[in-house]
Amino acid sequence: MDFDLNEEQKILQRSAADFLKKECPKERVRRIEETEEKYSPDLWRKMADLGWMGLHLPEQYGGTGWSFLSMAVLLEEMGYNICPGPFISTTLLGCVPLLHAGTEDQKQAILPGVASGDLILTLALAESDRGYEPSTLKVSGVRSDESWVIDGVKLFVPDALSADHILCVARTSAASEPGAGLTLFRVEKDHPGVTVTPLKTIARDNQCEVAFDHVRLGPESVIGPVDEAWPAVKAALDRAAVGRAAEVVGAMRATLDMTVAYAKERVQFGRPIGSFQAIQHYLADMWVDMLGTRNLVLQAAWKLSTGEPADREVSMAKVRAGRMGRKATTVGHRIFAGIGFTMEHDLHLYHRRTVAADFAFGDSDSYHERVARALGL
Amino acid sequence: MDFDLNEEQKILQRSAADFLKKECPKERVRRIEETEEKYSPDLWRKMADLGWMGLHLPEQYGGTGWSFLSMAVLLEEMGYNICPGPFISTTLLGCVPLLHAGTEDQKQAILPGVASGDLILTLALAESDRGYEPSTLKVSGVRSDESWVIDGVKLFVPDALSADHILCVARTSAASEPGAGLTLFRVEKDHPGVTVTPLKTIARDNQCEVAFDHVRLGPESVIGPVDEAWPAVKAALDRAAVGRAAEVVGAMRATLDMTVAYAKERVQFGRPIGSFQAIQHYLADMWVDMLGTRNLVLQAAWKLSTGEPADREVSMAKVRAGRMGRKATTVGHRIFAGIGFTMEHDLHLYHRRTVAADFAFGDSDSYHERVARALGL
Amino acid sequence: MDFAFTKEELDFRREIEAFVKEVLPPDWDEWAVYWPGSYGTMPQLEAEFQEISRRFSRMLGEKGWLGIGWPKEYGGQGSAMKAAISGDVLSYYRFPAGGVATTIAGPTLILVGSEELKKEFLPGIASGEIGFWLGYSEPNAGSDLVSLKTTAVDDGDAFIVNGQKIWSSGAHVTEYGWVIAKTDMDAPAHKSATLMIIPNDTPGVTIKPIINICGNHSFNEVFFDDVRVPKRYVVGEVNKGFYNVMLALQFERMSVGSGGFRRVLEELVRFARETERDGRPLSEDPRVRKALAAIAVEIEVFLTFYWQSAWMQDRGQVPELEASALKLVFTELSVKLADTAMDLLGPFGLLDKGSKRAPFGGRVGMGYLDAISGPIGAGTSEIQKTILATRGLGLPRKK
Amino acid sequence: MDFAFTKEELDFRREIEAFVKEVLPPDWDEWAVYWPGSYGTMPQLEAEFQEISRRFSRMLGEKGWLGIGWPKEYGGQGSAMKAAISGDVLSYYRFPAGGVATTIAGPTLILVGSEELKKEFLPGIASGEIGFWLGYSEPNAGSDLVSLKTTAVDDGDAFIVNGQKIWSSGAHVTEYGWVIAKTDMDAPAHKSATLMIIPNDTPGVTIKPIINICGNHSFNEVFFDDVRVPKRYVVGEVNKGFYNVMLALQFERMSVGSGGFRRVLEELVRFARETERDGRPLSEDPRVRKALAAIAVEIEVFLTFYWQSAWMQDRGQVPELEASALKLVFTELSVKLADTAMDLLGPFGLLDKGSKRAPFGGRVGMGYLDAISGPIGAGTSEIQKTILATRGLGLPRKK
Repeated sequence: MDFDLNEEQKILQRSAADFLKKECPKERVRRIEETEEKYSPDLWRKMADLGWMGLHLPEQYGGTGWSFLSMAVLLEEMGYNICPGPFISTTLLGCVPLLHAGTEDQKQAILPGVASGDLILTLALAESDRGYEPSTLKVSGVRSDESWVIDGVKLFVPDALSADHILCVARTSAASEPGAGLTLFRVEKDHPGVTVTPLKTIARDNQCEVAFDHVRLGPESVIGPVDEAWPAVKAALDRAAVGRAAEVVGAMRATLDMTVAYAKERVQFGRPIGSFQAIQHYLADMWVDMLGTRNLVLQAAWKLSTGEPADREVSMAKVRAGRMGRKATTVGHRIFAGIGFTMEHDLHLYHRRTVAADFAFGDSDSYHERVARALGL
Repeated sequence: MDFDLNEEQKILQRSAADFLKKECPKERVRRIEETEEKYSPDLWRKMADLGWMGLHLPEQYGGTGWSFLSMAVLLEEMGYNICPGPFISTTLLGCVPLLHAGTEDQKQAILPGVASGDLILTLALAESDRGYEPSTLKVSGVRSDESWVIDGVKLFVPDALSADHILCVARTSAASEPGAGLTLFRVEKDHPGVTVTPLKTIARDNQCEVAFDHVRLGPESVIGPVDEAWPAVKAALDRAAVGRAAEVVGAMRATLDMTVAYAKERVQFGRPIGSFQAIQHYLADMWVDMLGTRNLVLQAAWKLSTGEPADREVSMAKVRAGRMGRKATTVGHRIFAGIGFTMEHDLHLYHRRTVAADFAFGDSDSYHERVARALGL
Repeated sequence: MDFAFTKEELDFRREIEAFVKEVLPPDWDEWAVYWPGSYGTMPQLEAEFQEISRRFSRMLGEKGWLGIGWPKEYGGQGSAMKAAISGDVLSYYRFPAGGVATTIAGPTLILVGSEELKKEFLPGIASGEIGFWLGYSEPNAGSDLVSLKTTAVDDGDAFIVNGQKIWSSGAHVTEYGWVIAKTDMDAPAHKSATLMIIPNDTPGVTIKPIINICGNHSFNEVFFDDVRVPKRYVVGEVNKGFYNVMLALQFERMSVGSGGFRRVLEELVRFARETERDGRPLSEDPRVRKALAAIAVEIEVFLTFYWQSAWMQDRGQVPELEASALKLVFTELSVKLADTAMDLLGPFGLLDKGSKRAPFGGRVGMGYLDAISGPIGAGTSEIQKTILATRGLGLPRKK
Repeated sequence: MDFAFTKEELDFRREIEAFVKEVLPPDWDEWAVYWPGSYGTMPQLEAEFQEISRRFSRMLGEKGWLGIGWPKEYGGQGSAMKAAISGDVLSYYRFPAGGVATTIAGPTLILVGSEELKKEFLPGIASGEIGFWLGYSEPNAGSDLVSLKTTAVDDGDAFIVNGQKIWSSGAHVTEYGWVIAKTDMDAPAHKSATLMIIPNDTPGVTIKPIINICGNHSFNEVFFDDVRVPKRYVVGEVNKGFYNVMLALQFERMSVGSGGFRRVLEELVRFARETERDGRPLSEDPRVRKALAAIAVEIEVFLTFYWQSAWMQDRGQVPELEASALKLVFTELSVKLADTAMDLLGPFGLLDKGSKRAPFGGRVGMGYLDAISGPIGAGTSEIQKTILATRGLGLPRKK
């Protein structure tokens, strides 16, 4: 066993922390939140120049070829600094299905553009049911001669406003067994019949409704085998879930750092509030919660990187980050009290995002259910 | 609204507290725990002399005719003092179905004996399924000429070892609708074919397996209408559940009293542990938990006394007492620490009983489910 | 023991309910911002609802319901139970009315105010014409009134007030501050402060908005720069400010919107019945049923405390500890309810006011943010627990 | 980063697992008392299991596994990871072995013991021949070592010890006390105590049983009446007892039975699959699935801490805070697991050892009682949190 990052990862971690501290201060986060797309082309470009977009892409597509674990390390720092933008949407939800199931032509057409920072991707998966299990998906893809026609509405599609391409999972035949009957299509955002409507969230991220109204696509739009898209989609979903969990770990660390500093300096009843046992115990719990969640997230990222089945590890990491992230920022608010309840304070920026993370790519009940299945229940 | 007990109830409360303090000290509780029946005929006789057995029985059966609310007041004091014995089994599980559904002859044959302290009753209801819903009951009653034959095994029958009569709920026909098809029989404990086997519990109460092997009963054994026993059984179950919840409130009060006293006197790190914020907050929570549970229990007892439908109130009181009783004694142990973990200390006597109460007459999930139904879910 | 309303109480309940249904706009639910047990989303404090909430206040005043809990000699009915019923109904319908004037200033003035002050302020409070805001907290001392920095220096027939207050809810939409300031610079902390009324339009009073994390302007900072306050505006005795604030705190902690909890629960039950997941209603999922049952039990507990407190007050008991317990329970319940609601709605719960597809107009997402404010406002949960432990259970104070 | 065992570690794991399966009686599970993360039900401390547990200890000693974490110069393999693997496997099978001698006395002697003490005690510890008990706590001072009352007065070549210890696990089944006593009556508390070894058979030592709430005799009171302890039995320096105990406390807090948690979880999963309620297996109830999943996640968290601590030790890091965190997490997990197990089994969980129909031989009911001991023993959860907050996060100590 080895609980240490390797040298490359440590360098990545330090350089990401330095870069984000400088380029992504909270004032910038707030400005980006005010844009409709919740993203800054300038920051995106700089991140691309650092090689982040292609970090886990093979070198032949302009990437660096590092493991998913390295992505998790990077995402933890992004979460610490609330780095906004379509990073998970593009590099994980968008690229992973292509890497898993795309043809060489499709990869060459898209991945270098991602690596260079020129293309933004996302994945349209969940629907009004809010589930991320195949059985809940009803948007239809119907074959019509050589082409396909997509109809239906996707919800909670992240970053669809800024995306160039949307991957859409559609039901192309009735499920013969769980996960079967689904096909993955690539659609350009401005394709006729595609309507993107932003949903306004308390997390101030860019979640969208994407409506497909008789959207006609050619056969080249199909990514991977017809009716058998689920393995590639699940690979993306798992990585996005763990990536988001890594961001939560960063948010927990940031909350802990902010709150500990405040507890040392804020005086009430004649002494620093950090000397009160209630506050001490809140913070000790927050620390231990964060360390444990971090371990589970790194374990899941490592397991995904090995290529072995990682359902158990992924589900555990996702569900724990979801619950503990919410707990950490909620407790953080108890310690900051009034000042933390103001818009000008930074804590709520984390609070908003931790609750959103709990529901990202499926809620806690659904990941607990996956854990239960992994236990043999 | 009136949140106060009436004068009769206050006198009952005080006299019960005085009596139990004197007659039921913890040494006696421990001695009674060592008997197989977990009961003291001497103490039982004294309680009967005070009129407790007939407290809620009509005067024509030798009772006092007070409300069920008065029973709850008494049971809270019994819980405070851990008064052992078949009180709930006899007065609620045994008497209530008779009161609701028995013939005048049946009432005259049994109830005066209960009021005088001469007869001990219990109800055999749950089976290996552990459920208290009608659908889980399979012990059969088959009509054979004029008589009935009972077969099957009942579990968690309280106080069957000391009982003179066992009321047994048997399935006499398939359920046409929920609750239908059940008939209530009165069986003498030494009736041929009845085998009582005590189950040893950590609560040190007398739970039994009662096996019915081709037990033949005459028509006079049937209490209430054939196939339609459920309303009378449910009336008993509800009162027993609330009665047990009232005992839990007493246990919570006792735990709070013991623990507060100890926190004031026990010195660690140079000061009374009750001056530590962690301990103060544990105890403040325990107090508020107890007061809220007490309100729900009294509300349920009051509602049952009015004769109006009380499903919502009963379920809420039972489930909250179940969970909060466990929490109180668990936290109490944190405060007593080592000394509370010894057999000679009294706290574990309460800890054992609060967890047992959570499962008595159905577990928390089943009472939450009843609350859900009452909410219209 | 009787957990049912009397006929008179039931009649009053129906009367106030009928009134509310009559006067509220039919689409009020779609734009009412309010999360029960929290301090950041009270419609009556929002500038955009001022016209309607002032009008409603006056209507309540005309009915005689604003001071219904006051003694009869001051025009009330002397019934804390009726006041509680009114609070329950108004909160259920998210009625934009109520505040410091009726729940704190009025009752405190009746107990310790001079005759002159009573004459000047009680009629306006009872009729819904005037509003108050609280000037207790200061930037470096939330619940720690001992560290008070705002001073009021004796200047003959007036005090000259200098300093700063914070978290003053509604200072921008009401007329009078209910302010504590230090009047004796040498005395021990508990004998050095005085409670006084400061009209907003006094020269030297500056009110600056604080936007809370729900995006609402409910709180303010208030600055005092040589503000001259006539001595007749002192509430109770000079240098007895702490005792008077403690008295007023009890009223504050008792003023709880109970009905809002019942209302949200009903809405969640409806949502669970009407929303399908994986082909069947959420209401059939045992996890959902258990979660809603659990929160219903806690709401029920809170309601018993709520009615019990009113009943105690009507018996002439001083609900000091009950006020702490009630404040603790209802604000913690606010958080639990927000968590339960958010878990039930899932990603839909994240949708904000004004978003397409937001259930309940985005109230749950807003409530999740607002629920933060309950346990930290008006004396934190931790402070309430310490009060209960030391004053209630007699545990020793820290040395 | 690598969360997998190396081939060498895997081989070792298989070897020790094979050994355990070979030597344990086939029906061991039916009578093994043990709840993970608790202190009241360790079979090796029960008099009735002494013969088998001593025999097993010697077998582990012969294999060289008792001191496997020790440096090579003391006959170990210098691998905390292998020691952790061994602990995990032994705990999984509820193997009746292990204790203060190998987890605390051995490692501490290696670090601060005199050569003479090492020679006298390490071989016996490594071979499983001798056992130790802890003499830290005193009746009026649980974790508060500053209030130590037991004295050790200098008498030339020996100390004369008088006083009383409590909660001494296994004093009745081991040979030596590992005792702290006050040696300087005038010095400040932290510089006044000395750690020493006291053989049970020294005149003046009296051991009295304490029966815990599980009904087991695991703890003892130990009385010292003019007990003469040769100075060569002092561990580390005189008057440095506090530092040496703190050092030893880390080892104590690291000595955790991890495998027992995995084992109970597997048993609960099996129970849920095999038990029907209302016509279908418990394992199909979403509430049951969620509860078992939730506890599985917490067990996984704990396991990462467990392996991480061993990994840190092998890198030469001193896991002071990690020891506190680990102790906190595994004892709180013990309580959560007991609650989950009890809820799953329902009234069957209440059935005691020896009762008809008791699942798992009554282990869950016993575990529910025993789980009380984890968070209150060996430094309460509250104390661990205070250590983490002050020493770990640098929060100010109470004035």
